[in-house]
Amino acid sequence: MLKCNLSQLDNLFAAVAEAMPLYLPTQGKNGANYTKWQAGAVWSNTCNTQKGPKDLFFPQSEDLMAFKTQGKTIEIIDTRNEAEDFAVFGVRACDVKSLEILDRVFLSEPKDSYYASRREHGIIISLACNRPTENCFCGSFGIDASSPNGDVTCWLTEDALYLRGNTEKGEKFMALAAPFVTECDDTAAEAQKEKIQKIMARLPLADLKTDAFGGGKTEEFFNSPQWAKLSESCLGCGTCTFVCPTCQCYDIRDYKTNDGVVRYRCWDSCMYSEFTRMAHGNNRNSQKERFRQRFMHKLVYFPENNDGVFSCVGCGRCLAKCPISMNIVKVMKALEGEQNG
Amino acid sequence: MQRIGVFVCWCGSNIAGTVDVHAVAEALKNESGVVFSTDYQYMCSQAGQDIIKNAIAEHKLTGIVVCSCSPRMHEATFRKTAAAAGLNPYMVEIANIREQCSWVHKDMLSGTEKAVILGRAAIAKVHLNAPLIPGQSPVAKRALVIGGGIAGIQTALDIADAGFPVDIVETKPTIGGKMAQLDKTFPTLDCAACILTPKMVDAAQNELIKIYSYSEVSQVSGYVGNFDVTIKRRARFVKEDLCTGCGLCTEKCPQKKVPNEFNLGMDTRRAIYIPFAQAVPKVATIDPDYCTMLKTGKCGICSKVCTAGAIDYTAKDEFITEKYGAIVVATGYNPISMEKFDEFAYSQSKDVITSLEFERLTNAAGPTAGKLLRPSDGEHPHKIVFVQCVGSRCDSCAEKGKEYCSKICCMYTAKHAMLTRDKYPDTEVYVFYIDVRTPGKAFDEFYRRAVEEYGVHYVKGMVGKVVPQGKKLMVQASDLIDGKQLHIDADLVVLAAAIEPDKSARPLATMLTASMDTNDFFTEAHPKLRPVESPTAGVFLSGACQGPKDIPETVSQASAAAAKVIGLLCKDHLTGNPCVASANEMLCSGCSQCANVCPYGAITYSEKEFRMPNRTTLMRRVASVNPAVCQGCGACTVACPSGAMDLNGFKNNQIMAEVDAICRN
Amino acid sequence: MSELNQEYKPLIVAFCCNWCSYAGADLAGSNRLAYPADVKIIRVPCSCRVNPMFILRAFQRGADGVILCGCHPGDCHYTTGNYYTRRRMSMLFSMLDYLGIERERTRVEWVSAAEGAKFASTMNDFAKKVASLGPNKRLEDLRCKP
Amino acid sequence: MQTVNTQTLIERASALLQDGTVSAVLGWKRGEFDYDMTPAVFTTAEELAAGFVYNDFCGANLSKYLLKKTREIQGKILVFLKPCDTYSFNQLLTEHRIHRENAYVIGVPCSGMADIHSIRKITGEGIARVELTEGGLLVHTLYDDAPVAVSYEDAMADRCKTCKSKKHVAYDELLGEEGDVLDSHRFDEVAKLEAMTPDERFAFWQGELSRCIRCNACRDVCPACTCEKCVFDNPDSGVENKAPGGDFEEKMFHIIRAFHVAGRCTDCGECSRVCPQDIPLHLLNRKFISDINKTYGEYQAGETADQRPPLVNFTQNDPEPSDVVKGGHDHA
Amino acid sequence: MAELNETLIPVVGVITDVRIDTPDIKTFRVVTPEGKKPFDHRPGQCAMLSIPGVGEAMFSITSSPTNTEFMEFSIKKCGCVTQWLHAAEAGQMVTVRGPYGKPFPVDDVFAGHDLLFIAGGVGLAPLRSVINYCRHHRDRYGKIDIVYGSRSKEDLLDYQEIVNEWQNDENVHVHLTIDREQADWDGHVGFVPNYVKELGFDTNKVAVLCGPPIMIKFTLEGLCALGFDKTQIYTTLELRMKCGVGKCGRCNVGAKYVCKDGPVFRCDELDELPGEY
Repeated sequence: MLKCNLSQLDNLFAAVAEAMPLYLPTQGKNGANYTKWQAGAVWSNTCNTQKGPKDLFFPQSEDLMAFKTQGKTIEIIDTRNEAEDFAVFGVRACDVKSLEILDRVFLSEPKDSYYASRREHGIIISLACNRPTENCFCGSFGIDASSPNGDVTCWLTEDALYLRGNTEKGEKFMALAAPFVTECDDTAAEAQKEKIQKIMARLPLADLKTDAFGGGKTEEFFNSPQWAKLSESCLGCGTCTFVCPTCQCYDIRDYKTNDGVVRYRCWDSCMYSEFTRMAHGNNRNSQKERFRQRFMHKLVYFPENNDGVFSCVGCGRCLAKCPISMNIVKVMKALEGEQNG
Repeated sequence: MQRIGVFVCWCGSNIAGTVDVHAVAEALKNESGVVFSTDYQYMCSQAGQDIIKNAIAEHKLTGIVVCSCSPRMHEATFRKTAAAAGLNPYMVEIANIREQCSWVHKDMLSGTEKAVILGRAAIAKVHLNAPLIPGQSPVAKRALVIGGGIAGIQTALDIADAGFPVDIVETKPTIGGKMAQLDKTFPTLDCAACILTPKMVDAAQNELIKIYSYSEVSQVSGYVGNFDVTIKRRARFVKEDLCTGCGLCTEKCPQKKVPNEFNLGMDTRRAIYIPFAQAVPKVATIDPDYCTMLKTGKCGICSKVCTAGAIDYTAKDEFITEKYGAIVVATGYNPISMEKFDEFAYSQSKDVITSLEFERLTNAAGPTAGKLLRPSDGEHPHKIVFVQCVGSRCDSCAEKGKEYCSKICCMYTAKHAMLTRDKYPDTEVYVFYIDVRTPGKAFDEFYRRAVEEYGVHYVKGMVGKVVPQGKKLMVQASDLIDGKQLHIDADLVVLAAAIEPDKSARPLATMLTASMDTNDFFTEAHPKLRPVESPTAGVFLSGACQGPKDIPETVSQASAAAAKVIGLLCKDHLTGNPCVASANEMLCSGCSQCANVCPYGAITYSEKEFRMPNRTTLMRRVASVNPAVCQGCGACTVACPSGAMDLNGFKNNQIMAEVDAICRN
Repeated sequence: MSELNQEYKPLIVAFCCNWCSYAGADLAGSNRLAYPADVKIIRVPCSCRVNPMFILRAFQRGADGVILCGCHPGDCHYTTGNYYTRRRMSMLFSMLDYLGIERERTRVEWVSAAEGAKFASTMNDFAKKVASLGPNKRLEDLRCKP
Repeated sequence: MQTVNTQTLIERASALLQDGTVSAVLGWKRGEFDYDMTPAVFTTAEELAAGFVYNDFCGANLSKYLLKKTREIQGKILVFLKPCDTYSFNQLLTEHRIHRENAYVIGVPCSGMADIHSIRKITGEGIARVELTEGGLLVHTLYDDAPVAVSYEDAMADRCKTCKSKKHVAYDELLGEEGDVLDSHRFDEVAKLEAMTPDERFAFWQGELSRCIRCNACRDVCPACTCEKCVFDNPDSGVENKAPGGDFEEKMFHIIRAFHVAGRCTDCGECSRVCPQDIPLHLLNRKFISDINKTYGEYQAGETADQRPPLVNFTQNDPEPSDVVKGGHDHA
Repeated sequence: MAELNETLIPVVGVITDVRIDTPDIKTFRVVTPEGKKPFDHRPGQCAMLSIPGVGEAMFSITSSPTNTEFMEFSIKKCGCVTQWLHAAEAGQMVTVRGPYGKPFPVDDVFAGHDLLFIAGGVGLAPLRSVINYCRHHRDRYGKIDIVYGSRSKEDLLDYQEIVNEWQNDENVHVHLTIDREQADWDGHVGFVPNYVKELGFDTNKVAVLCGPPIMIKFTLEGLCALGFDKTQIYTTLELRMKCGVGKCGRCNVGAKYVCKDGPVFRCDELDELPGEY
């Protein structure tokens, strides 16, 4: 375990940023968000960032390739660049886990090279939560906010940051951090963990259970009358999906530039009415069906195909952001309540 | 995917002088969809057109772009060329490389570059063109004239003269309008009745003209060539076909105290009446507001005296519906109410009258049998003050009156003054005016005669106040030229009241979806170039409903409107402009924004049933455009937030494609 | 600055109504009244056909200035079209100004069919003003840049 | 603190359900916490008793739901509308999007709605409980800190701080007293921006709009955005787009959206309330409203149900665009 | 970087031939610019065609895997991509990526069995590849019955190939039907589901169904009435595929992803899915 006095932290960031782009949460007008570190940037320890680190690996909009056309001919241009290493600092346990979930989608065959290369080059420096909020329920998905995964795991106390390298990639970061840290034992970190766990235990959503859900439960929930009630005021906007660290629906589109065509991929949302509309029709015509799809996917379909892993990490962003305050917690409670009662 | 042919015209050296036409044709060859591209000296020549026709056939072209002079010059030519070769004429686009390129740029390089870009834009547009077929609609060969004054009568006579049936709808029991109330007419001083009544008789006797008097238009639907109009025939309690107009009933009717509106209430008539001797139709009418029989069920004298058996106390309003190809509005004018002009003591003294009342006072058929007598005591007035511009040319911020000039007052006042002095030389006549406006044939000469030959006192200045004092009217006025206050003890004051459109015009405009200006005058389709047409196709304007007019102007506009109507009715079918708006019902949300901006009333709404997913249906309000009425301005397309409204020939995606092509470098 | 701008050619899109301004442009041509070739005209039936989306689209695609020409108020071929144009563009341009986009990049001008000279001088003036602003940076879409 | 309580509303709604006047009730439903109310439809007195709530966190404007719900539900729907919501209701009537006979409107007084984001700015994250008391809100956090007292004024959503009207402009019945139209200084923020230099304005909006993630929440919640299909969703419109492909498209979307609702926007402020990225979108709409007021005379969309919006209207003496675009500084 | 394979990046294909099959279906032959088949595939698999600037769309590969020279796609005009393709001429380039989806189990389940192919309208397109594969490996399969119906004679896809080749094959029985009587038609008239019932097949075979949903529904009922078990019947849901790789989030029906778990499904598998396809 290494220790970095908080007074040294900016120097540490500067040293890392010298070697590779460093992204960390900074306070913006609308709260904390990942931004690229520049001299003078102030790291924010607010729990949690408005959006997760998803954008850094799966950007909202990215060019896939370009085309030049003339007459009847087409030329395909591979616009991919060699990715460079980059570091993401301050990732919370839920968001670290969310990347593992995205991996299951994008790194399964056939692999998505765009995502894969960013994943390969991105170093995740995670940070245990200090002040989880009322919206947090990562514990329900077996995530320990006090001890996140990642290439490096950090704990923050009043006066210092404690770092533990976990992977080879993590060591790259640790090497850059070396001048600003000292060896120490893990007493302080352990104490911090305990403190966090205490808070976790008394969170209002600490007792949210996932037992009712999982693979193979399609029949049980698909035709539940609850869906109509739950979705009745859903606006069909994409807020929940865009702030969700595990949502990864996308669309591939062409953009005619002044001298060719760029094919790009952008986030899409299963909540959008046009999402599944194709030449022959739309199989999810009502907001109820789309709403159901989103939650069934997170709670049933995904675990069915992924060894029981839910596609939700309890980060609470959809609770904080939904314009009408409908969210996965309410859905789970309603479905579970129905099942029990 | 279109197969596009590009034809670059040299226009001799007009284009080729500053634009490298070969280079343009070559460059455009590489554009997507272009399968043929060439240049030629004069594309509009027969040989040039043949090149186009041959290329259409040989290369199976689905669209062509002609890079040439302005489309305002030869678009029609090339459309005809395309049509002759079997291509829909609306698959032609013109790139204007002469007026907007070669003629305004000196430099060959930039001229050529720009010509290529303009060509590219036209190609981009043609890609999205769709064949358009002009709609055809039949024309009902009958015209409706609303209003039976001199304007309506003249229009009807001219239309009937061309062989088309015309119906006149008049709210009064007789046609004739304001002119029938006038005494003499300026500037010739011939008697109004003498020139009007023959026309009224002509109208009555013309087999093609049907007069619906005592009637009004109650509903209009349809569009140019195909209006369906419901006419309400108010019950007159006298059978028109039986009444001979003998007038016996009007003599025997015991109810004598009915104010006579024809004489502007200056005398009385009976409850059953014929407005005036030369009325057309000359049929009696029972005034239900005053008839004792209708009100109490006791009387029935008229029925008893009527030898023709024309009286029918049980008559009801009737509605008839007729199809018309064209509608002429001739609703005329009225003097404004003098209520708000109490400084002139109109309501306090019977001897303050309006000019129209003055007309009746001097008319041989009027309440005084043509003798100019004071309404209050029947004495000859010896000092008369005429006040001009009462309610005309007012400040926009003033609470009363109109901003505009009523146009006719200067002349009729000169007439009144002159006639007074002529008949009663002992009478002193003053005319107070702001300006005297006499811009008409023989008008100024007329006015000068009044001043110079008849000794009328024209005073530039306004009358501030009229105060009744005993038998006199004390007129306080200012003389702006001499800069002094005048006090005149007049016997009679005549107010030249402003004129305004008839009150029936506003609801009628709504029915016709014809637009009006802020003063409720009907708007013309173009103030200079289409002054007798309303923006609503098939609706024409005749007379003072469009703006203040004197008789000669009214009559000439009436004939002009008739000519327009005849031109329309001559056609068996109307061929529409296919570049009109149309609403995509799937996108339309029925919000009515588009109808708000449509100057032609071409947009209507209906509740329509839509099939929704999962076998459900939904009733939704959607817009539809009547292509026969729409003129294709496109105002609605921008008012529509969802893009449901689009304009054929200038679709959103076509214009955006042009933008893209122009910006592509 | 002026030296730099000599090389720089602004791209100007002009929307002209068919009845007045397009005819005015034609008259400018007939009278050989020169204006910069940077001005490219798009014909629309009436100025009221111009959707704000077209204007933004032009900027997106690389236009440096957009000018709208129509009949003088009161002279609209369709009687009222340009009155709506006037309101819409007043509001749109004011909004663009509010967003900090140079107000000299947009203009509405009433040009009648008889005003060939006005058309040419308007275009000369507008092109000069836009050129002095330099390339449009505040409403550009980088994907459309070469 | 609101002047009518939940119980009054439940009783009235239950009665109207009972006597068959209405077949459903559109209101707000209790959430997980003290502040996360969800708009909901209630069809029985039991449902109302179990979940209906009206308090300082019922900010959601329910009027737009009528469009969807009147299509789904037979019979009249009882809807509770706050004063500013009634303007949206009228605007929807104006545009024939809903039929008056399908709605039974109960006007509920509103003393300004609290906003959890405003509260968080004072108390920080981790709100365990919010107590509504006479004097203000008492906010308990999850940690061992002492509860924080927040005044209603401070807790209020920004839009409520510049409330334009406490008057209900449409209702079938009204609970409580009729309020007045207020002089709210709601254009002060617009004026502040107008007073900036163009460069400052550009920087401001660039900063704000670049956060947009195109979730469409602003559009989807907007009671003026009721198109059957939005141009930005329609592949044939030529401007369809799903993700902001760059600075331009963020601006394009918001400019066009603001333009499309110009003259129709009632300034209800829902767009800014729901924006997950905290973009002050209402400042775009207010700019249009302010411009319209200054240029064409005072106009409040939704004031009555039969107005002609200013952008589909004109007078012959309207000022020229060059005269309208004059405020603020000139560009160098 | 080019060596880093990316499944979303297509290759260029050239349309070398356009055949007009029916009034609204055309068959396109596609090869690489070098004149080769773009990639190998298995019967029932799909490929993504695209025209830059217009869009991408998924189509079943209608030519047989045994054809190593080119690929064919029979495409019905229904959206913007297909409209564009229908306007294209020989020599036009497109882009192709694939193959996508699980193929029909031609080498295991089908092997040694009698086969019954039932198609309606453009539904023959995905089956053509399987039928020709089976015809090519004729000895691996028993009797082959093909029931194919369309609105009219003109709407029958691959009519020439059916008449000239399929019908002449040994132990291949083609049963054609059209919806309504027609002057130059002396074959069967009636809807496919009824025709299947009339023909009354024995149940000792594997059936493959493809066509419009309503035809599938009634034919399935018909087959079951004849005694078929749903485990013997296959169909394809390729219309639900969008990105082709099962990641874009659209193709799932319940927990099954058509791009990865399909598009070929056994009808009993479909029964287990929620009714959302």
